[in-house]
Amino acid sequence: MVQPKLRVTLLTGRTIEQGVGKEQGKSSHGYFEACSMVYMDAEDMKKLGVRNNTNVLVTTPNGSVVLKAVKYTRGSTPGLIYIPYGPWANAIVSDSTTSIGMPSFKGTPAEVEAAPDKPVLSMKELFKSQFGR
Amino acid sequence: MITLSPLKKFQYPVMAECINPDVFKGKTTAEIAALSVWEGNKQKTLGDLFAIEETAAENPSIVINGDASKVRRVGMGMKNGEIVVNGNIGMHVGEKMAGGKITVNGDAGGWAGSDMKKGLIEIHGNAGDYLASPYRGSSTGMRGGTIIVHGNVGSDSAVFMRGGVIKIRGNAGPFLGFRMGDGTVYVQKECGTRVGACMTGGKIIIAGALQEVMPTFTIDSIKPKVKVDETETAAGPFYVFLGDLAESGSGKIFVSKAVNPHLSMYEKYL
Amino acid sequence: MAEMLIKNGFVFDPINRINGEKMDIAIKDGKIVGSVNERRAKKIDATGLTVMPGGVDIHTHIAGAEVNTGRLMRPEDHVKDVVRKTPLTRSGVGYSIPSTFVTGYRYSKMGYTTIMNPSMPPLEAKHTHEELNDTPMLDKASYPLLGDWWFVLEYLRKGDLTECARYVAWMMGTSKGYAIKIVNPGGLESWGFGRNVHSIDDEVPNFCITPREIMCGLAKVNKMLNLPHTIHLHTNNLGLPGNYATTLETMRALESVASGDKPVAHITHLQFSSFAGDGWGNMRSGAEEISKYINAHNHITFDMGQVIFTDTTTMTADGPFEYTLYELSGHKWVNTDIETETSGGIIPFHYKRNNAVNATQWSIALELALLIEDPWKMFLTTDHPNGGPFFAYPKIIAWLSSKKARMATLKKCHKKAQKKSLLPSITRELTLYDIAIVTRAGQAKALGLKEKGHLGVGADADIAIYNINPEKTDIARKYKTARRAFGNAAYTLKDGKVVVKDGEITQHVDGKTIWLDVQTAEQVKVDEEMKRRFKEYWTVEYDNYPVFDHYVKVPSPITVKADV
Amino acid sequence: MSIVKAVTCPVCGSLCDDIELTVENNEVVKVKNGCAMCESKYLGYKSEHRIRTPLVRKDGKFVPVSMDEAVHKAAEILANANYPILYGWSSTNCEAQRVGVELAEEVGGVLDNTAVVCHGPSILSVQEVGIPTCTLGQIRHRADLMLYWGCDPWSAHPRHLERYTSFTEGRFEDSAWKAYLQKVKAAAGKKKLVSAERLEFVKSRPRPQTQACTISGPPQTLKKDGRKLIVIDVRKSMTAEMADYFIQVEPNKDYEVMQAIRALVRDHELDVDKVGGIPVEYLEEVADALVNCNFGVIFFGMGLTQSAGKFRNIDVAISLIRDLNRRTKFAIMPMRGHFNVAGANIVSTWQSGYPYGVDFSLGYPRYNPGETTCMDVLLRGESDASLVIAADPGATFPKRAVEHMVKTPLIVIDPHMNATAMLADIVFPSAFVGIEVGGTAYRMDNVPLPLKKVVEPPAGILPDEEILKRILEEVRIIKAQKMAKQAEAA
Repeated sequence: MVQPKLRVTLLTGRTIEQGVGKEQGKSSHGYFEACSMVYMDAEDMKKLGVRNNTNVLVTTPNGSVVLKAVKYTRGSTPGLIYIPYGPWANAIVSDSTTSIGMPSFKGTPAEVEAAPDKPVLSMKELFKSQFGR
Repeated sequence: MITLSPLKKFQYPVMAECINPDVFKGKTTAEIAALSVWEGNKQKTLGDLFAIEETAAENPSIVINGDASKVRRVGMGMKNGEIVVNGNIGMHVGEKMAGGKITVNGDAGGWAGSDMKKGLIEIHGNAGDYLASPYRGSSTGMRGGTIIVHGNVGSDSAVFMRGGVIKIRGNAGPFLGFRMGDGTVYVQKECGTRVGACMTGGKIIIAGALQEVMPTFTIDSIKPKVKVDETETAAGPFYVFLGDLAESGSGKIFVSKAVNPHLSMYEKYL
Repeated sequence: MAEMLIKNGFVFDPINRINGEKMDIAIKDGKIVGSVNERRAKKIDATGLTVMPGGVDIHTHIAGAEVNTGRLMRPEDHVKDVVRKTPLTRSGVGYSIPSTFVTGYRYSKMGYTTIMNPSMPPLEAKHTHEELNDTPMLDKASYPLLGDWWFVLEYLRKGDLTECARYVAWMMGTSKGYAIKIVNPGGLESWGFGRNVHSIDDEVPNFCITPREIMCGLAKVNKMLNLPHTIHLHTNNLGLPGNYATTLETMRALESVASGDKPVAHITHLQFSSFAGDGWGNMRSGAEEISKYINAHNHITFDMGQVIFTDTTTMTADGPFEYTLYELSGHKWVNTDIETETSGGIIPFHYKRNNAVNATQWSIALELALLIEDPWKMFLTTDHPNGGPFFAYPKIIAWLSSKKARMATLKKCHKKAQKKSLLPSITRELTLYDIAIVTRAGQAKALGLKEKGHLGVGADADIAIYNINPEKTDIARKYKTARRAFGNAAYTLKDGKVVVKDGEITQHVDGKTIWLDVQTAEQVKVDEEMKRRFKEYWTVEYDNYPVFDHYVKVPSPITVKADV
Repeated sequence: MSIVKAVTCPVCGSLCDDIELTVENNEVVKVKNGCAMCESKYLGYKSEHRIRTPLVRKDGKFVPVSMDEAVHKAAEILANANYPILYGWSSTNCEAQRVGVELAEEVGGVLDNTAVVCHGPSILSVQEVGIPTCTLGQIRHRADLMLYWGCDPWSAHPRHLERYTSFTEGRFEDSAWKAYLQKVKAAAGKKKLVSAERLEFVKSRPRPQTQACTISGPPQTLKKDGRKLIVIDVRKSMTAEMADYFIQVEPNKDYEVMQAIRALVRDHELDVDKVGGIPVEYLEEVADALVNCNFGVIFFGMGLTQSAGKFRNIDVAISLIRDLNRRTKFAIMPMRGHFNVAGANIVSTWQSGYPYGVDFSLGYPRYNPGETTCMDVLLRGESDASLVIAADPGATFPKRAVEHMVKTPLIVIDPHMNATAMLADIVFPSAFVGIEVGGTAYRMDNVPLPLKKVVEPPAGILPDEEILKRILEEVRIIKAQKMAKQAEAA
């Protein structure tokens, strides 16, 4: 069976939970919970057959990462996914700076598919896989 | 003719504004080898980094053979002579150029021809971002001369352009001709978004596809063809847009009618 | 201890009426003394050289929020003038808004040792002082902007001068300031809603007070507090054609505060306030009218605000004026209004010889400086960087002291400006003695800095030695020699230490920061009511507002006993 | 037990300075007036994630070492580097930042701060068009129109509205709080009505949502006196829920929308019906609202600087404000993130002339973002050593940039074992700025505020400034020794 994939626009940014988590410490559980997730539109989740709080695989030309999908409850944002700032988002954001030093953290194309059986990596595991440290 | 060949693959930026026909002129190879360059934060001589050979041929004045993609400021401010780069060249090639010719048989880094006044730069590969655009904070870009790029160019090219001609045989990135005041840019293939944003004068000709025209441009007419420079005319028909209205500007963007049927909706305003 | 002897120089020390006499200057522990042990003392041979007190600049924007925003917005200005690190000195950038270290080095190379930073919003005073700490080679002080401060407007409106004086005294200590700075009085508060005042009798919206009342009120407060300097005034309508009439009215209004021959106000960068005509098309010089008035009265001092033909950066607390420049030029424009206190604006500006208005401005400043007879009323400035960068001072010295020099420049100016200029009819040429007055002695006297601007016993050993032999060089004819000499001091001494030799820095020293500790009989009451009011007026807590002592690296407070 | 008042909070660029801390046994036990992030910082600073001693990576594992050893190792790396980067600086005080510039100059490195991934693009635009702005109090006293564009203060600057903008009392403008309550009430009433209707007509189709102006629905305006709050964003944020007027713009279309508003403010007509998914009539309404206020302000955030167009989005926003000042009074302000990123820009500017991305490799400061910014240097693989302080690029930089940073020697100075520290070769523990060490920080409107030391740092743990000074001193010693050796050899 071919996995249904959804083409979306990826935004990364601040959430209050991420803000609180980063002040607790980057290795805190609060930070992990706050950053290893992705906000999705309810309709989009339905299209993929993804339930709230289950895992998805997000892929961009820069890489892919497994995240917990969470339903965005404030208004509809079809075709938009939102990942809080953090190493998980950075695994896939576009690093094109258009020669001003700023990568493209917002508004890059991405694909989402359901990944209920794939685990969300901890920061340590993620770094080990990326940098060998 | 002086031939320079990098002695190694550079990791750190190499600042070599001395690679300039005006500087080399009248110097022996030994004197040229002693010219100062910077590799990262270490001051070196040209001879430390390049093998230098002299041949009797007059033209071109300087040839660089090999990968010079980390070598910056080559031909900066040059007035006479010719530089040929057989390979890639780093940022700021031909910056503040006031005459002569630079040929790059490879790709060029960002800010090629920045603040250019006169002369010719021909790049046979791709050019980076900020082609012919000025230094940060300055509002005077390219004032004269010609730049020809056979490949693609990056974003923010021809910013604050005040004169001269740029011909791009490939695609152009976004914000081409931003705050342009005068001069001509000719894009033969696809052109990125926000072309001509905040332009107040000059013309941009797009023979390829354009996703959309900025909402602050208004359609003026349809023209069968448009002159690029003394030697070249682009065949249309072209939609002619005027703008940028946000600057109450009178710049012109010519967009190929045939390649861009989605712009036909503008015809109702004609 | 450290003794030094400067031997055999031609000394110009106008405060002590020394005019080019060949004499020795003795130094001990950073001060000028009557004599030192000849054998022990380190000697500087100043034979054939000109010796003056270290230069004093009464008005130069070199530090603080606004200057720094100017730096931030002009990379294209820095890139043409970079300064390399040396084993002795820090790196940086120069041109119109040099980085802090470079500012110190360049002033020092010109023989300057004391500068006044004239525009400090009290809310951002910490920033000013942090930058001054990083401005080496110089003693420095700052003027807090008080002319549109709500406390001042409210107490003056009530007519409560005493309470107003107490708050001004409190503010001097709190912001670590030196003099009352007034910029376009009333205009800055009006600018909070995008408006301005257009005469000294226009009412300030919401505050029911006029610029006249603000200026005269603060001039009186200044006297009540016995502050060493007068009010430091940037007039209303600055930079607009026809404003010389406002300036005359302003000076007349201040007659009411004057008594005796003591100045009660310093009008800064007077050039910008001396335009005649009623539009840019027929803008012309008002220098004749202004100088006639100042020659007949003694309650005003002023500085030139000379224009230099170059690309520079204008910056002033006068937000509405900078807006006008933006409208005229369309350049990049910064505006920064400061809650409860003041405003500010920045625009890059290129003064051009072939622009009739700019060339007229250039002429006006020189006309004022030359037509006003008493050099003790007139000081050399460019209002750095507004009229041009301070390192152009040697050029101005040449224009003032040589008719040949100024005519050479005038000849290259716009024809219209040439025709209207008064300069061809002026023959006066300032002597070295006059130059010493307008670049140090007069400035120190106007500032009330008793240990600066002269070489008498007890003065700070801040000394400049220039490569000019007054017996051999007539600076009126050899103006290029003078220009070179004043640009590259043969020696600069700061507190008795040689910090510059032959135009090169020999030693990096920190200067002192000077401010006023004004002692009033009764002080401002800091109670819950004051703190509440504070919270209402500002968005920072009372406890976090003052410039604490640790913000000043080398403190040098001056205690002033007030009459209130 | 003691209570410390008027403490400046070292979390975000709002720099609230009215925090009240209760300190017991050299420990903060209670926080008053702070937001959730503020509380998290003041109560969490002592957590188990704290680094206790200098660490050096040996055979892939961290080994505790003495301060002297760590300083010597770090200095050796920096003194010998050909093109090091010195990055971070935004969560420390100006005093440390000053030493940082000197260190970068001494080692001929690239000095960069977190503005590069934050409001660096805004600075680039300021350098092209300037910026009409003001301090936050000016807004509190005078502004009757606030527009938050591409930012969500509720999440990133939680007390911004209550301290500086909509919900404050100013001299000339009242708080919009009461009006907001009325609006909430009205909305609640409407909700009740809707649900009542729903109960009645269970089988009828649900009504289209009319709460916000989305791309498909008309904008909702509520009549009220006093201050107005407009939010423009790509998604409905918490702040948007409080707004009088919310406009949802298609991602990456902010530039077109703003440029269109500019043209409308200049009374031009547009040839299109919609811009960025928003009907032109709505934009005309926005233009009217902007022109007709007495004092308006636009706050903007990463929604503009990080999406397509980046600094050009700021260029157009500032240009709009320039245009609007010809019609009324208008200001614009970036919502600065880190509590002292503004300070990092300010200190770097007064010492070097440039706010970030300063390359000292040629012996003088050189600035060209895209060329001299550490992000680009890393992505091009040019650097050969890194010092990271008071920031966490390991958690904030794209993977490929971190990859190169990890390939070359990496020195980290931070109180916490953050993501970058986990990847480092040498780690210095430092005292918490604004808790265990004082100093100065600059608010988002460039107002300087003093930070307070409220408790002692753990034994042996030094402030950033002190650590940097030691490294700088050691670098000078190593360089002098090298020079002496070279002279000897010659």
